[in-house]
Amino acid sequence: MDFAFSPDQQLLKNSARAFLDEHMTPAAVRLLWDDPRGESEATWKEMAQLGWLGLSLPEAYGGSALGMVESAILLEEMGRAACPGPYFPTVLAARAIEEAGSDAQKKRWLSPIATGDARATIAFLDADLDWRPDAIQTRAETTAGGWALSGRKQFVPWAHVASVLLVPAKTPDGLTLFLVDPGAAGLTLEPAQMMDPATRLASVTLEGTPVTGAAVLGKPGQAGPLLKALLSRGAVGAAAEMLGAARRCLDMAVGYAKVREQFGQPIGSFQAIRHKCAEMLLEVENSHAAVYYAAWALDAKAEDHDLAASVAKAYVGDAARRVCGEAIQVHGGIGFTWEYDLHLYVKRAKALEAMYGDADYHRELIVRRVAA
Amino acid sequence: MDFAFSPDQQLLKNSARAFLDEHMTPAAVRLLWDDPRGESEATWKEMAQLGWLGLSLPEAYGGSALGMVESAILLEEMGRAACPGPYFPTVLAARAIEEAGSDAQKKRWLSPIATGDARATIAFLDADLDWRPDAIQTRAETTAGGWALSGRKQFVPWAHVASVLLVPAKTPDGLTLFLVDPGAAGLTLEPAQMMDPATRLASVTLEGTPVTGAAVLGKPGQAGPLLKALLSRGAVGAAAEMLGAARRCLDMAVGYAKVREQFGQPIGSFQAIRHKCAEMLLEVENSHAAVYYAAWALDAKAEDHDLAASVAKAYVGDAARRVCGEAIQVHGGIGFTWEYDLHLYVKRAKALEAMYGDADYHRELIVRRVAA
Amino acid sequence: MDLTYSPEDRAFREKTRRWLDVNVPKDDAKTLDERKAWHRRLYEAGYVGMLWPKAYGGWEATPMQQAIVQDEMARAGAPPAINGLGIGFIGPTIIVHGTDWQKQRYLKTMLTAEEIWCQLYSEPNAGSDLASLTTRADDQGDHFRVNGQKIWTSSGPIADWGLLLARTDSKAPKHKGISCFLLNMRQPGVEVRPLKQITGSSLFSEVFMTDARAETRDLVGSLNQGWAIAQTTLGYERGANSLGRVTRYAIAFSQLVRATKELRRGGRPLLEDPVVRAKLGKIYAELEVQRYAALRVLSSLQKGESPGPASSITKLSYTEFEKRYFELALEILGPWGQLIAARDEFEEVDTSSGEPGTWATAFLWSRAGTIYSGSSEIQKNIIGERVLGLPKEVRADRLKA
Amino acid sequence: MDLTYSPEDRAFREKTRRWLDVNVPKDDAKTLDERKAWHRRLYEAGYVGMLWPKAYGGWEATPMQQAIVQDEMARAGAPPAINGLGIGFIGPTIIVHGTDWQKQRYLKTMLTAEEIWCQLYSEPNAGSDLASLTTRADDQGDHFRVNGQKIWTSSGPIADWGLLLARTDSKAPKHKGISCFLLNMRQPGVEVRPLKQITGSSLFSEVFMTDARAETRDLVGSLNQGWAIAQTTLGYERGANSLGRVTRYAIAFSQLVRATKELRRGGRPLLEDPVVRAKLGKIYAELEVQRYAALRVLSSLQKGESPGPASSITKLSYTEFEKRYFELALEILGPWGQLIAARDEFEEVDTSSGEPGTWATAFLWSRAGTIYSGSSEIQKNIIGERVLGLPKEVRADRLKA
Repeated sequence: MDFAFSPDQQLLKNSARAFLDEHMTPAAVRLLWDDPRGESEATWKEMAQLGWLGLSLPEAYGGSALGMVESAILLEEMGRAACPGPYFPTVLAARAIEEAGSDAQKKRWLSPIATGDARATIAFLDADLDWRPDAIQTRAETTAGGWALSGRKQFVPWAHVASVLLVPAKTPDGLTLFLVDPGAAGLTLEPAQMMDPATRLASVTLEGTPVTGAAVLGKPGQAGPLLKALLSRGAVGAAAEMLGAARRCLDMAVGYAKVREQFGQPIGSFQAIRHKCAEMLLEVENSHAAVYYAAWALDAKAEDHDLAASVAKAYVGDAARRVCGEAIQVHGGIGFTWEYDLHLYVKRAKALEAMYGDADYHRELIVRRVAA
Repeated sequence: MDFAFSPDQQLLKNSARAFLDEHMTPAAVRLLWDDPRGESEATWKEMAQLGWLGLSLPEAYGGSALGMVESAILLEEMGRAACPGPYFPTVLAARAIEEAGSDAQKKRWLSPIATGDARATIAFLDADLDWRPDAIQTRAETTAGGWALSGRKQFVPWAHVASVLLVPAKTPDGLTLFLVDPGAAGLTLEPAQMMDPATRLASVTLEGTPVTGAAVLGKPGQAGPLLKALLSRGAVGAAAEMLGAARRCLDMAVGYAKVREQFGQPIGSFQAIRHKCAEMLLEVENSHAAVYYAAWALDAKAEDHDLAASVAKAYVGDAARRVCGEAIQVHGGIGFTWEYDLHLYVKRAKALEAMYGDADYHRELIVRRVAA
Repeated sequence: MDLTYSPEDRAFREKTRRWLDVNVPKDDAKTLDERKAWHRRLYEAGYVGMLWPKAYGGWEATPMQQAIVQDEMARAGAPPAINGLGIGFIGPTIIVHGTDWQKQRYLKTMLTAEEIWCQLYSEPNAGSDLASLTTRADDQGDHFRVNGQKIWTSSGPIADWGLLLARTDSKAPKHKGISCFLLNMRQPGVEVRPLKQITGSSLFSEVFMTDARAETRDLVGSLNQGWAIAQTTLGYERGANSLGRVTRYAIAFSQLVRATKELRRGGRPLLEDPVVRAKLGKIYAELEVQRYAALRVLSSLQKGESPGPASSITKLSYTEFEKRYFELALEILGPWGQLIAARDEFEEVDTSSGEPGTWATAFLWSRAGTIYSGSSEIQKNIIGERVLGLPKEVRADRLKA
Repeated sequence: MDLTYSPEDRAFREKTRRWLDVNVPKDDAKTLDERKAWHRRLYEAGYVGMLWPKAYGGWEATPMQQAIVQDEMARAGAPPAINGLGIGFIGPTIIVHGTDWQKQRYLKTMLTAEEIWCQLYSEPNAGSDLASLTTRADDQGDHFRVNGQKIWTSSGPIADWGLLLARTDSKAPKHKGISCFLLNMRQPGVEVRPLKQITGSSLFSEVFMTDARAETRDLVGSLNQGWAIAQTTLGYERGANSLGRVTRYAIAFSQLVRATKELRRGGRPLLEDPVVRAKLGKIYAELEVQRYAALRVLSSLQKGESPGPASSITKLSYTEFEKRYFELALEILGPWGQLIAARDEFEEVDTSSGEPGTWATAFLWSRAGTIYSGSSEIQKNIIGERVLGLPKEVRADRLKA
């Protein structure tokens, strides 16, 4: 048993930190906040070259076939940088294609994703606030040429830059996943402007949007279990990003508490501040344990992997909220200014709290598993 | 508008404080903890002489016809003393008799209660953990001589010393309240041993217990609204007692923090302790506002009196829990010893948290009222 | 105790409500001129300067009447008076500590918002430790030369005058070398730069003073007595806005309930989800307790009692509540609560400062309350020391002094 | 990272489980003799002194194996070994700092529980500030004369020996005049009085020493070096019980779930109430995180790394969790959770110390964890200073020193 990163994992972490420290400075993030597209094509291509986009894809498609632990390492660093962009939605969608796709579908999408030539996203949320795949109301009806999709998807991450949307819809066979061209007829994107400008979400309205029979990913009616598995993975990824953002907030708070003086002494020498920082560290360290246990459990197909994913999302969501909030308090007024960088990370963590099921959603999943 | 006590109310408070300081010292409370009966007959009689037992009863029955504010003042002081005894169950039951009873029933019970010759209690809780009158499953069936009661009541306060039990039961007409002699046939009391030895509760099993037709309090089928009103009153009374217990814990913590020295300075000069004490004071002061607003609202029959009762119980339950818990922490080891008196008040408050509906129960009532 | 409003107060409330019904501008007052005009209408109706002595143009109303006005204005969604800090805090300071000349010169135009006032207290390195401020005012005979930087100044860009704390004796112990001035903001030596907050708007400014001029006649109180002036006036008119604040919370709560009826999960409105209901119940219970506590403070103010350091409890209480409130609201609303620009299908909500916004801005703004006007940590220190009588902290600056 | 248990550890767990199946006493070991006999069986099976060097009678097992034993013992409901403080803490102190004579004399009988050990550290006026202790040990040539009072001593009434901290130089700065002794508890000058806790039981004692005798040969380390010894050995074997502790929490959780199936509200089991489910989910998520964190610490111990001051995070984490846990449990169970004596229809639960009790005792006991072995406040100080590197507090005793 070894909870520490392997040398390779540590190397990945270090190189991610170095890359993001250089390319995703707070100033760079702010530029993307103001950018209509919200992401940097150059950075995206560099990420592809670093192997990040193919990190967990099979080697046949230009990937490195690494696991969720490695993904979590990258995502933690991205959270730490509040890095905007469709990285996680894309790799999560790629996972779906890899799991369920035909050879043709894999060839069509996985290689371009690995090379940075395609972006993808999954439209999970359909009913207002219900992450359960069972709650999906979007319908697909058979047509002469294939299917016609109708419904409204909410808060779809980075749909506006996606080359392909993965849309689950109800069919007579049950829940089915479709690969949908964002430019298809009857499909409208409406961007939502969120508190975290690094979080680009859109609603996707489908009004009889036509897709061919080849657009079905996996077998019709079989999307439910796949979506659940993707949600677990999404939960762990979001937890990893929140962990990174929270640790950044903690680091900034501690750094500030060491140098900021009031009443003739550094504020970190006052118990009110030092004890707050100690509690924040506790939550961050526990969050680390939660994220990487869950990531490992997914890779190892451990019996408790879905449980661990829910534990990570529920715990880290609450923890990151407290850590980021207290970081503002430790900073005082300066932490409330737009100019100071703290809010980049605070807002990033807050946005992720609500994604891939919030803490309440995952607590209910936990109870279903352990108190049946 | 005046939120302060009137001179008479302040006098009542002072005299209650003085009486309890003298007669209900921690040592006296401990004696009652160890007493099988759990209350002092002498103190009971003195309370009667002080007019406490008839405080809110009509003058015709030897009472003073004062309101819930005055009751709350007494109950706060009793909570502050962790005073054991059937005071509140008795006056609550008396209220029921006053509200719904016939002249004969009032004569039979109210005067003896005011003089300290009778004790009474209400058996609210029936289904395991459900305070809603609708949940009551105990049944009353008509017999030749009147009614036969069957069911099991849980956690009935001070049933073992009561001269009369008020038992709600379902009849064909609906929920009906019965005056039951604790010595009646088919009635078994089983005392429950609670964490707070000042809290004496028992389960009451009724197996075809016979009562006469004259035992019905009010009209058959009309007990529901009365029980709801009594629960509101019970909630405010319990909140007042918790407030008293919490303030005692706060006072002890602050007193200790002033004199206990560690690292060469009083621990109250460390922010960890002083800030805790400040938070405790905040919760106690807000609890004061909640208790007396609700008590006043009951007296004034204000539109929001039930709402205010639920607000008081929900808020003060949470607040007292935090205040009492933190008082232990401020004291450190000494606060964890049996010999030190702090746990008298901690346990008293904890016991009341669960009575007359807990915070969750009252929060649900609040939402029913404000988000219909 | 008796929490019934008096017949006079009920009548006053009715009258105020009717006045607001008729007078509240249909479109939000947006330009400075519109806001000044609205302020002036409020003043003329007797709703500004309510506690000021009549001799200085005030109305000598009661704290309860003042609270009723704030409450009714919140209910009516009326824009606030424009010169809040001036009326609530700086004017009273001048009334208590100012010279006759200062009273003549400044009070009337402040009441009518002909001149807008700001407060020049905090500095980048003097926040919680305000007494360590370093802005200097050097005596030049007929005036003082002011150099330094202030921060967290409300109404900076529109202010004509500022109440300034500056160091006039750099050798004295830190609390004893500070003086209080009235500073003309419309002079070349004063530069105001808006400070953007994490909400995206700029309610505060930084103020840079470079050889700015404070006239000797604008010294408030005696030289080097500024700290005492700042201390005694803190807390003046606290409680005035307590009812209005709770009403704004309650309005937001209604909007929250409405949202939980519209948003659905598991095939039913959120409002039917017991976990959501538990959260709503928790918010509402706390909200009501804020109201009861506000009434308690008001009833004490009515009797002429001064809340003193206990006002720290009030401030700590509502600001910490507000944080929990909007955290829970965002928890309930999920991503809908994080929309920062309106969407047709989802209602907006004002921040507790009254600024129009969304749940997200209200949430972000809720983080400010526990920092400004003395952080929660400072309030707890005050409560510990001055209300509970706990021994003083061992602190570096006290050892040096 | 790889969180799979190694084949060796899995086999070891299997073997341990089988051994416990066969050997755990059917009736709880109640008398001291029964408890000593059980301890001895555990020792002989290799389950006591697991990390001790073989040279001193130990087993040189791995931290993981030790944790597995604790975990399996918790699962099996096995009574703990009796000499916990001796084996876990005092023995290792003697191994590191003791003389050869001390090792010969004390270690073997400690392992076999022929002699029971306690710790004599805290005093009524030296709790968090342990270094201010005033128990004196005066050098009498061949022995030291000990006078003073200790408190919070576990196993006091059954202890044969105690590890004592006493002041041997009253003129030196407070950390520098303390020495460490092995004190015979079975002598006329030592009186042990059980100290009843708010749970109603007495796990701790007060110890009064009146002209008690500590032999010179029983001085551990050098004279006046006791503080350093106490500091370096704190944290030794931390983490050993981490898995066992989580397992005990998990067993209590199963009992809680069972109770929510039996108790009913609104015509259905509590377990079907979404608000109850939200609380259960919160508890279980935190409980699992405690497990993950325990594995993390263990995997680091396996590699021979010392957790150092980070063990303060572990202690703070599980003790604060335990408080939240039992508060929520009592919230869920209502008055049923406050029964202090068993009722037929309602199951009992052990406290986290393993003592049999009810939910009420487990709740009360949960308040102890954030106080003993360095309160949460002390742990936060340590984390702030030694893990985060925050500047030292300004503190009265540091100013004097």
